Amino acid sequence: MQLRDYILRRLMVLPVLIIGVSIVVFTLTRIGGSPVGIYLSHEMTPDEVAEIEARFNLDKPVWVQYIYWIRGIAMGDFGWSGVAAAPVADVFPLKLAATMELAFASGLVALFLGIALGTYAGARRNRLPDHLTRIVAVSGASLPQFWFGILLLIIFWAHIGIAPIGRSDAAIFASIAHPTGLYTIDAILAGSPTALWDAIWHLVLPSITLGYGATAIVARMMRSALVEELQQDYVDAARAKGLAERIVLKRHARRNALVPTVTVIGLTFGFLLQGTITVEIIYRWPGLGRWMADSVLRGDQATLMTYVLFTSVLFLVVNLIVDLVYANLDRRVTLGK
Amino acid sequence: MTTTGWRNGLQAGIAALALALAVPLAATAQVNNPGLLVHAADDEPTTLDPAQVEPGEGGETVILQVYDRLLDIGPASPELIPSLAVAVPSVENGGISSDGMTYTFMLREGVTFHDGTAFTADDVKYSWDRAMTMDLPEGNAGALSDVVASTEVVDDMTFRATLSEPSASFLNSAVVSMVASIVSQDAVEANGGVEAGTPNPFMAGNMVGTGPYKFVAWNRNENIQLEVNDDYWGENAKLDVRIEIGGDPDVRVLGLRAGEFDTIETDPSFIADLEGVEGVTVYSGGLLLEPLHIGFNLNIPEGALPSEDTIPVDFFHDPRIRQAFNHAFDYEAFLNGPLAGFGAFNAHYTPIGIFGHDPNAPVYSRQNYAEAERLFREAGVWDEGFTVSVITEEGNLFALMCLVLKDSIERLNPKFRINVLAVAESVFDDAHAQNPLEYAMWAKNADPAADPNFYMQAYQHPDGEWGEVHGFANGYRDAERVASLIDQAAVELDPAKRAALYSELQTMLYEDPMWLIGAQEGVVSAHRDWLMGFAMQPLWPRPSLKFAFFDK
Amino acid sequence: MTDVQQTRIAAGAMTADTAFRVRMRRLFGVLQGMASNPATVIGLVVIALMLVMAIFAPWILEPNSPDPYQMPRDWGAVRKPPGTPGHPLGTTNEGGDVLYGVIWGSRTSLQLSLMVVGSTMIVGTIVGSIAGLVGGWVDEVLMRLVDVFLSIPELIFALAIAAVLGPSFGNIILALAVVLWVKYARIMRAQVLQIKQHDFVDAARVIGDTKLNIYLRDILPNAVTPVTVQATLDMGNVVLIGATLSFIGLSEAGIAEWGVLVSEGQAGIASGRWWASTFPGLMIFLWALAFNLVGDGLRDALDPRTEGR
Amino acid sequence: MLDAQHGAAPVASVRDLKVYFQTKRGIVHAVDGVSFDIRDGETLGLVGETGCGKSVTGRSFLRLLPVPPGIQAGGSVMFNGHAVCAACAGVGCGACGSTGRQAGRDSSVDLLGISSEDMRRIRGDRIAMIFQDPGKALNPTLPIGAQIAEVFFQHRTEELIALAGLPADTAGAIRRFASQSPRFGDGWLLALPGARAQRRQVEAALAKMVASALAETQVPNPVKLMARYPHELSGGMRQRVMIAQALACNPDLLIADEPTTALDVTVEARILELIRDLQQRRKTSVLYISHDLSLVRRISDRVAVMYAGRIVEIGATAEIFANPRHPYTRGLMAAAPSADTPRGKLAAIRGTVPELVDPPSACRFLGRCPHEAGACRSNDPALQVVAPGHSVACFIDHPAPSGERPTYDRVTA
Repeated sequence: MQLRDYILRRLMVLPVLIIGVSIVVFTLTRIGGSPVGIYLSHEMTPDEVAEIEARFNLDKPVWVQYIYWIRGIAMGDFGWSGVAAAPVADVFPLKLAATMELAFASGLVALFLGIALGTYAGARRNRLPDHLTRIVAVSGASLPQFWFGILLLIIFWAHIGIAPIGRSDAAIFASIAHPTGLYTIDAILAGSPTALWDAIWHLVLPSITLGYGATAIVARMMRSALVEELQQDYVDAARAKGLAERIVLKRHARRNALVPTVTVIGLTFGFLLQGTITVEIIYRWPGLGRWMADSVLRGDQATLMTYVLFTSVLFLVVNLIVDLVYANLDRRVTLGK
Repeated sequence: MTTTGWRNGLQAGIAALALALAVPLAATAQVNNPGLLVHAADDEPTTLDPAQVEPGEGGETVILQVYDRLLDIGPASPELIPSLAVAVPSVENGGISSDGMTYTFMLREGVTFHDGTAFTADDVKYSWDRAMTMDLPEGNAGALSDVVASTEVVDDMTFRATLSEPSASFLNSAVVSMVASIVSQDAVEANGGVEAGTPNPFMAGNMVGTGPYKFVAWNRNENIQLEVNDDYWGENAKLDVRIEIGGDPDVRVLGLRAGEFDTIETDPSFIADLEGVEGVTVYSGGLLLEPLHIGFNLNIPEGALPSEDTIPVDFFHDPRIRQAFNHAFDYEAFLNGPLAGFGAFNAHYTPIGIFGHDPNAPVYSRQNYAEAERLFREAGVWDEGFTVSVITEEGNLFALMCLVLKDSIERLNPKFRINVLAVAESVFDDAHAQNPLEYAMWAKNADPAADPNFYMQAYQHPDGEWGEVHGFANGYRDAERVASLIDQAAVELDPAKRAALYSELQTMLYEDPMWLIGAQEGVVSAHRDWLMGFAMQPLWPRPSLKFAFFDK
Repeated sequence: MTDVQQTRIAAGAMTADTAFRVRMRRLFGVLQGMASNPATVIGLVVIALMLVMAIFAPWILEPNSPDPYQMPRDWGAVRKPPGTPGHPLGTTNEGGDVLYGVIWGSRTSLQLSLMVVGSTMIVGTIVGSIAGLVGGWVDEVLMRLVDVFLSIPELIFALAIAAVLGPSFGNIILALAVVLWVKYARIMRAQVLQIKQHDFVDAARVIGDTKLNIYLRDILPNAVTPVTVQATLDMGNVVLIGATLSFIGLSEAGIAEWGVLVSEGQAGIASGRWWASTFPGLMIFLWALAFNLVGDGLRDALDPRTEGR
Repeated sequence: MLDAQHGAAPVASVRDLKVYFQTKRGIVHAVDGVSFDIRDGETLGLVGETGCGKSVTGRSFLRLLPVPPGIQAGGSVMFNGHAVCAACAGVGCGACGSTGRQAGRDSSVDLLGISSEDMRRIRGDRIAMIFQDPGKALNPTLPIGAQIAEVFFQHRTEELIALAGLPADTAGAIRRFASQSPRFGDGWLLALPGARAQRRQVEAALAKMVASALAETQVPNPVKLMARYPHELSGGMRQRVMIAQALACNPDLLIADEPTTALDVTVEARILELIRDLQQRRKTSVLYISHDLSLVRRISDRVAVMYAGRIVEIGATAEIFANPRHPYTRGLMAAAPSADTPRGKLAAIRGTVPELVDPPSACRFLGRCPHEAGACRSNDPALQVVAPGHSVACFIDHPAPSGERPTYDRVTA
């Protein structure tokens, strides 16, 4: 019953937060001056400038503009992207698919690798593997991603020449249909090993760059959760039953350590989402992040607003799901309250 | 102990490290991507619609390949050549009426659009009228509407335009411009038609033309794909094209070195990275007709300047201060540093390569601190100093020019401070479009033109485009004289006399500069050796390439 | 009645005194704990070196005139490799001395992190304290505001703010400050609420202490530890995010800041000019690493659970 | 030292056990030379204040000490395991005289010296342990049944297979399933139709065994209980589950580490009764660790009093309570909790247990002892017999090397 109250409360707060974020985003872009700078040039007469402003409803009071914006969003109109030269809503799904493919690939790798690494280290607390993992974890959180990415690019793309950039080989890309926009999935659906290999091959370096930091986060969390679990009485109790250390670790400690590690998924998701910006710039990955960076530099406010709002909502929803899953998973949470 | 001691030690060690790490990249021998030209572009287009595209914007490159215009400019010379019109109109062939008011174009037979519809005079009229009717502020419709009074279909294969006043540059500036591209009437009418003042979303992202290339796809932020138009009326293109969009400059350089790209857009500062690379040809020759300039604002609204600025609003009214800035700038540093030597000094508005440029006129081409100091002292700002902001777009040559200015001025006198505001393109465009302008200085490049009168009108005439915005009338030592010289030259038909007038103007404006011109940038480009038929024409939209000529 | 009160007063006075002693003993334990962790010690040493570099920068390398935070540009010596006389770490595309950027960049980074961490800590502490102490609708409103701020991923938020304000180092500081204060508000509020429950605070209240007094003497000192951990981690984090914003292009041109240098130097990496971004990038890495190590060590040392059983 | 009335070999003999811990402050001598026997079938109570080393002593039987920072400094724990009666599998039958044990097949091992694999086989099977807080000692994320099942998987694979009606030579994935040692891919193998049926059989057999183990502890509806999670149960129920789990394999020795401390007083009595009852039925020896003297008095045959890593007094319960010799024991008794004093507090003994970092060669009770003399400062008293079956480590009952003897009358500040 308490759990249901908790879920209800969280679900009720969600729209409040989303509206709050939308107001922050809107205010922000209005502070930044004209959202139509990208269309203006000095040859224009004031009348022409006014004409363009009227085209985007900028002649109306600010709160009316906000209503227009929200109403547009409700109807699926996110404005016109000057950078992509298309309605934001048209381009967004394609970019989103690209970014999600990258983020998921990195996230999956990070999750598995991080859990493995964290378990390995946590089970060998204060011994060499633990110290090494700690170094990986701390350095992962301190390494400037853009710098790491560039170094990898230089070595594997420019010097050795084995890694590609971009998201796919254009010819292979054209050879199959793209119903989902996730190239790996598309390749599997099309039954083309060549395309699948191409998609995966293009994913490798960006995923490593993006995944390294995420692995560090997960590994660190997993390690400390495991260390904590290993200090619990039930672990000793399991040992006292005569269970092999392997089973104590896997079936008892690791399993329970995964529960608090679930909470880190939300954090990791935010990290990956942010990381796509620089990684996509470096690897010419045609996703949301690169589009956002372009939009920022060229003042494409419709894209910027959509991006910030969308990532925030996504971030909120993912965190909500994670929290609910956690509350459900960890029976000790409900027990404690 | 001095700092040099440990520095030397560090140097020795690091020099060895530098040698070890600076291993040359492996060169690729075989031809990559046969049958496909991969061009790495700088900017993503904002639109592919000729009626909406802004001059100098990335979309023009694509429009150049996919659409044809009535006339064209060949790769070899600036002479006009026939395109969709079978002949260049002239008074001799009857294409231009004797009063210079009507131009008649005989059109090419048997041309079809990429959608299979036939090309007729209706399409020409439709295309021109469309641009002028839509009259999008961001587009270049003015190039047509400023001179064209009416258009008319004489018969299926004859099109006539009547001008509002005679214009010697109509063919050169209007007919070959991208806004005058011929679009398919059927395609436009089927997709939204023409609405005044409103962009056409279909045309912004699709293209139906008659050119040597057909538009295939535009994957935003990724690439634009074109394929050879096998039914082209002229010589077919040989390679399909993929335009890679939006990589960082160094990624483009890397890609070219790795052989993934065949041609890249670059600026002179990256040429040094490509010289001597096996398999890469660096093309350089001639100068862009877009002087890199920094403007002085003589019309600053009271209280509009950034808060750090300490100058009075009439700061630049004093010609000595403008002169002093011109004397203080380190031209050689700018040319040899950011421009890597590609370019020329030409500190006034008759660019080298344009009629009327007087090579003997005085130019600012060397930093002269003594003269600058004398002028600053005379103007009475030396002892007190000043802070002034200069606004520019971030991440390009303009910003570097501002940095050179900053260093030049601040080293002359530590009491002088220049704040470089390198802002996003749109922010700059926004600021730049204001009248009056709310910054004391800004940096960009000039719009190119073929005739000196354009530059003089736009950039020097007290009543011209910038003369008005910047309030030149407030500052010229003799504004009337400048105006009358420019007006005289505009109508002077005798080339010798006209040249003399421009020469006099150059000398005069040297003493009374309204701009600080860092340099006239050289034309540079780089491509793989395996690319055959490489040609550049600075009069084509940047990067001044027509892919149809290339093979590999 | 008076009896009970007096006992309570005595108990209150005693617990407050003991609390102080416990704190001091804990502080000592924390220092000891940190000193016994080699990673933390390495972090401390690196931080010390960075601080020395930042503080003594004007004596190590002659400041550029007139603005020492601008790279000294020698337009005649652009893109010189490391080992060039006068430029031991080479020069940038603009002829800036990389060594100068590395050394003065530590000063810039120090300014950035101190200003951001300092301001966010103060604002966050005040907001969090008010929310925790006043409670009621004030708490509700402030915390919803905090929630909204926390809903936007911090780099994306900072990027949006910096983009709107325009590219400059000052705006990066401002953007980071706007984004990061909420963390402290949240920590502080939680601390206030938690400590408010403690016996000694009750005791102090019974003996008639003013709220402010209780806050200053009992609540604030107790909240110092988690705030310190967060601040230490942020000292590194802030430089990392700042550099990322610079990399994306939100810095102003030409200043001696590591992120700016990496982003500018990046342009030459393809052509073998690795030095202009490698050294500053390494500095960002070391800076963030050092503060992360110390922050981690601090957290471990403060966490009673990590004490051996 | 052996009690005549039992005569049998002790089930476990601890000799000079030393367990040290490495800490930031130095090496803590948590257990510092402890020797005692646990006789077959008896309940030995081990009492002392928190931190005196009684839990560590108890855990040493199972080697459940964290390796770093724990240091097994020395001594031995000899364990005389019984062979299970082949006829009744330990249930008790005519062949073994209801002992469930096969006579003459006892084997003696040093628990501190055997391989970890051997240790593992003893844990849960021959020696089991009940923990202080059943809420913490049960895995919160596994159902009760699954947790008890693990004991059978570990130690009763053969019986499990037999009970499931499978041939004894069953091998492969099913055997691995029945011994909880799955290999990669077993999940798929067990999903095959044939294997799935066998697996069901094993599961059914397992459920039966678990249910009967639970039934032993008098829980209502054991089958239903198996599917529940620990947090769904009351503290008393949880402890019953712990006991069922510990006694599932009918161990020779049960280490009960304060099994009732976390429980309500009413529940405590019932749990004590249960342990007592089961112990007597199964002839299990019990090491009952507690800080609660009155409780130990109720349940133990003999009592060992621990202080600061040492046993200071040991003897039959009646004897100790009738005639406590060591000042610490006396202190404990004086402070013995009555109904209205909070449990776990020994308020009457002034001072606290000393830090055990590098202890000096002196009586550990020095400073808290009301009778201390000069000899206590320079000599460390050893455990010596003062009466049959009653040993004390104090100079009051046996003179120090100097001959000095403190007396009970003397009280120093």
